[in-house]
Amino acid sequence: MSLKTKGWRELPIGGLILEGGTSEMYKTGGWRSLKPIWSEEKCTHCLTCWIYCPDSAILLSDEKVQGINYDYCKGCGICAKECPTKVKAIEMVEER
Amino acid sequence: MKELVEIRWHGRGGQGAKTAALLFADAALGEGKYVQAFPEYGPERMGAPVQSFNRLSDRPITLHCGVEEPSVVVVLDETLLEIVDVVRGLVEDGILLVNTSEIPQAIRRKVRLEGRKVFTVDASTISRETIGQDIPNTPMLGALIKVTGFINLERMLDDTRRRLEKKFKSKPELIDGNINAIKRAYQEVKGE
Amino acid sequence: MGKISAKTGNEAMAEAMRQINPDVVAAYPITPATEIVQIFAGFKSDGLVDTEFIATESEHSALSACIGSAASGARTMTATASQGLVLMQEMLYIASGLRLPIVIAEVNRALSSPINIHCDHSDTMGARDSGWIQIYSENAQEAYDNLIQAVRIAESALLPVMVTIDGFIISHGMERIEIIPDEEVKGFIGEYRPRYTLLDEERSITMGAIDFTDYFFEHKRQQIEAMKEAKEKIIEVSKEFNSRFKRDYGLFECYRLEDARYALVVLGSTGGTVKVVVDELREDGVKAGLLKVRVFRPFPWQEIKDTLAYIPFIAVMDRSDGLSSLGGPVFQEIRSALYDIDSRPKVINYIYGLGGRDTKLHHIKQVFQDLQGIDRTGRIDGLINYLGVRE
Amino acid sequence: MAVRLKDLAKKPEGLASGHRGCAGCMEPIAVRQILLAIDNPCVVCCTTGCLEVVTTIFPFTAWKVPFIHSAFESAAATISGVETAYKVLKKRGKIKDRGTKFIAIGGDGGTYDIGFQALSGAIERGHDIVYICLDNEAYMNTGIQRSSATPMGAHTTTSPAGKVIPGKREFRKDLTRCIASHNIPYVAQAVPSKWRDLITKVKKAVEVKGPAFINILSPCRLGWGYPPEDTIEIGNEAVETCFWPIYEVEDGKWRLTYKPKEKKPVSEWLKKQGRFKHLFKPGNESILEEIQDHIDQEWERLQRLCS
Repeated sequence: MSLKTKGWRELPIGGLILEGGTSEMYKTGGWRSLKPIWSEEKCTHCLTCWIYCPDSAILLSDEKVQGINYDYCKGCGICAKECPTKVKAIEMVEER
Repeated sequence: MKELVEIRWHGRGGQGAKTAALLFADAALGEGKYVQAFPEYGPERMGAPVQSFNRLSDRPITLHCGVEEPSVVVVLDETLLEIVDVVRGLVEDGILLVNTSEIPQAIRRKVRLEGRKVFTVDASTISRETIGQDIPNTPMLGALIKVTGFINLERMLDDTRRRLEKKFKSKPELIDGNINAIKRAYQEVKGE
Repeated sequence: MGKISAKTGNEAMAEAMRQINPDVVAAYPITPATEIVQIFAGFKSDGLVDTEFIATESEHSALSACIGSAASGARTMTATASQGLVLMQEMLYIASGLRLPIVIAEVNRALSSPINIHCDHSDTMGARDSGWIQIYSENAQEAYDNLIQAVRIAESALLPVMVTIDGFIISHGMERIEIIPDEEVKGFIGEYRPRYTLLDEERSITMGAIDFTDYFFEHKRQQIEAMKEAKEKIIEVSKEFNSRFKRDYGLFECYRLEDARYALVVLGSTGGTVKVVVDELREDGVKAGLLKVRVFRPFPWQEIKDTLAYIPFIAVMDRSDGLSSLGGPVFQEIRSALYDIDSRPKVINYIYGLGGRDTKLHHIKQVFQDLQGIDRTGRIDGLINYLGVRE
Repeated sequence: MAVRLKDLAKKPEGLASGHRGCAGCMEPIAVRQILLAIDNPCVVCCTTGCLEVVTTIFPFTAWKVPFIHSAFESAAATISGVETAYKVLKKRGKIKDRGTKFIAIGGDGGTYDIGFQALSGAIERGHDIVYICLDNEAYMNTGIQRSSATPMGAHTTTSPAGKVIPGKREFRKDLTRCIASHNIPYVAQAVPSKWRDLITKVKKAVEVKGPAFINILSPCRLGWGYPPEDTIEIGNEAVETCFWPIYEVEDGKWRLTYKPKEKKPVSEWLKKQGRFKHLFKPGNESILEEIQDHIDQEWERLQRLCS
């Protein structure tokens, strides 16, 4: 669905949203004040950050972490905090 | 039959005044009449005086108000005669039919009724002897069709049997009892 | 020609539901609509319908379950009355907002307090702005016919419909009615093909999303339009019903109205009583007539205006009072519909029959006499009148 | 077979990015885990509340599964209608049997309080549904008002800690035990910080025939008053202090699914949360004791039930 606001004649009836996952058109990355920086070298791909991310913003490929999707990451810092103590592959830094 | 006949039934909660009105309407329907049957709903429980009503006509009935001036009043329980004004609004050429072992003249005196016609039938005794318990509404139907002539007896018996067959699937003896009750009341009703 | 039988209004509604054999019925018993639910549960127990019946723990949940069911593409019905409809109120708006074609068999009963189980129209009048189509029935036959038509109307307008009967007077009164053969009812209502459903394999839809200020008005505007368009759909369905079953229904019924000088406007069972009075008055040379509103939502204001425009003296009968200090809701809407006419009729209001108070022939005669009095004197003494109440 | 993250990571996400939940909110974490646990098609119904609002702001929906929201108190009734429709449409040959699962999700407001009756009714009727409560212990959507799930002593906007009243005076309702009393096939308590436990429970819940209920503690950084990155830690400590024991009741059999090695004092958990900070002022020691006593009693009782 286009982001352009439509008139009443063009909208689906009953307030329905006719396809799933349209929220991906809405970027929440701008909410961030702290930014997670992921280190490929340190990461052991345990996926702890992925299972705890509230915004599905941990990028995966073949069940391996590829980085952070900054379009959606709100900078909550859970990933950095929950990354195992011995690994610490994610660090939070100030957004510039 | 007059253009519109209105009947008022008096009974006590649990005696079947409502069922009698429904059965009568159903039987009249079989005669090709337009019918209404409706009870009066109050807070009453078993034993309290209750009323129900019928309307019959050869033409569609659109009236949906209460019955004020019945052409026929049927009393299922004679003890009501002392506590309810059963003849209220009964029209000049109307009929009063009472379940009692007394004769019509005695009932006329009791309700101080002038003119009109009074009929009596001992429906409770008939009911006890045919059905095995005091449920006077079915025998009263037999008496009613005799005194009004609105409905054919055989048709009435057929309809009653059909209705009761649904209700008393497991107790067929009750069906025959009810049929006999109607027949006896039809024969035994007395008038003056 | 269908089968003639004697049925109470509740039995007639339940019979229609048996023939419709909806996918889902979710309901909670309440006097005087209990029998509808009870009889239908009996049909289910005897295998006469293969509907899924959900006996919920409240009316609120009954309509909530209906919403879930209808949203899943199932043909869905329920029955209720009075406090039950009020408890459903929140969900009424949600059902219509989601454009779900649910049908309610509604038995009109007064609202507490004081508690009262008898007929008046307070319950459905309180729901008149909930986005449901409202169809009022005069008698058991109309209730039966209306309920069958309601399924088609709901599914073509994609709006929910409530069909009402007067509590006890019709719901518990037995009358002669003609029952259409099962197969013909089935043929008339046809298969339901939902446009959107939660069980769609192809796409995952979201129903009941939140609108902020940027979309809510547009969605309501759509719903307003759907209600306006529903009028034509109701007429279409009624026409087809008439062509198949020879019973003619419109948005309202005109009884001896064409040359009338005095008209009553009424909903529900009292319409029949008024007809008797109209006939009597006509015999005495009084030009009396009746407009019986069948469809109150959408309100057929244009058609009513065109019909009543030439009748100089009109009394609108309301079986509920809006407690607004300006009489009943039917009065206000009828009067408003007539406002644009240059030589507009005189319109007065009668509140009648609250809590089941019997409305007798002499009450109706009194109303016509009052209209004749206004005709004679040119003066309206009482704009809002109360019929049959002890002063 | 044990649940492994590597396997879960192969599955498509049921909840999309771009929803408007607070940074660090536990609810989307819970929902992601719930949807990852379900292998069949499913329909989700939500009560009114934070989750519904942040995931379905028109024209955006975060749900990649069919979703319906009707009203605050009616998710259990609504999903029972969906489940019934599925059953009958299948029976009448109008839809295929795809093994669809029916999930209702409510907050503590919509579950413990206003929706309690509808929930009790729906599970008594035996619908094949899973009802999940995301319990964040107050009405967060409307601005942190107390619910019957709010713990004793907590400050909320309708049980404020003031000069004479130190926050909520009553202990929380033990909803999980109430629901277990309905004798339905599966009841559990879980927390998303113990993801393997939660996912295992959801898998069991969808597999049982008939109603299942899972009460999931869902820490709310805004309403509870802690930094967003602490969400998982706060969830875990609720379990370690036995404030929120995680257990299941399977066909009437109670079982602890995790037992802390050493029960931590509840004050360690309370002091990390702004909503309890007034309890640590001088004079309120007795309230802390009362809270600890209550937890101890409840923990004893639960252990007896599970033994």
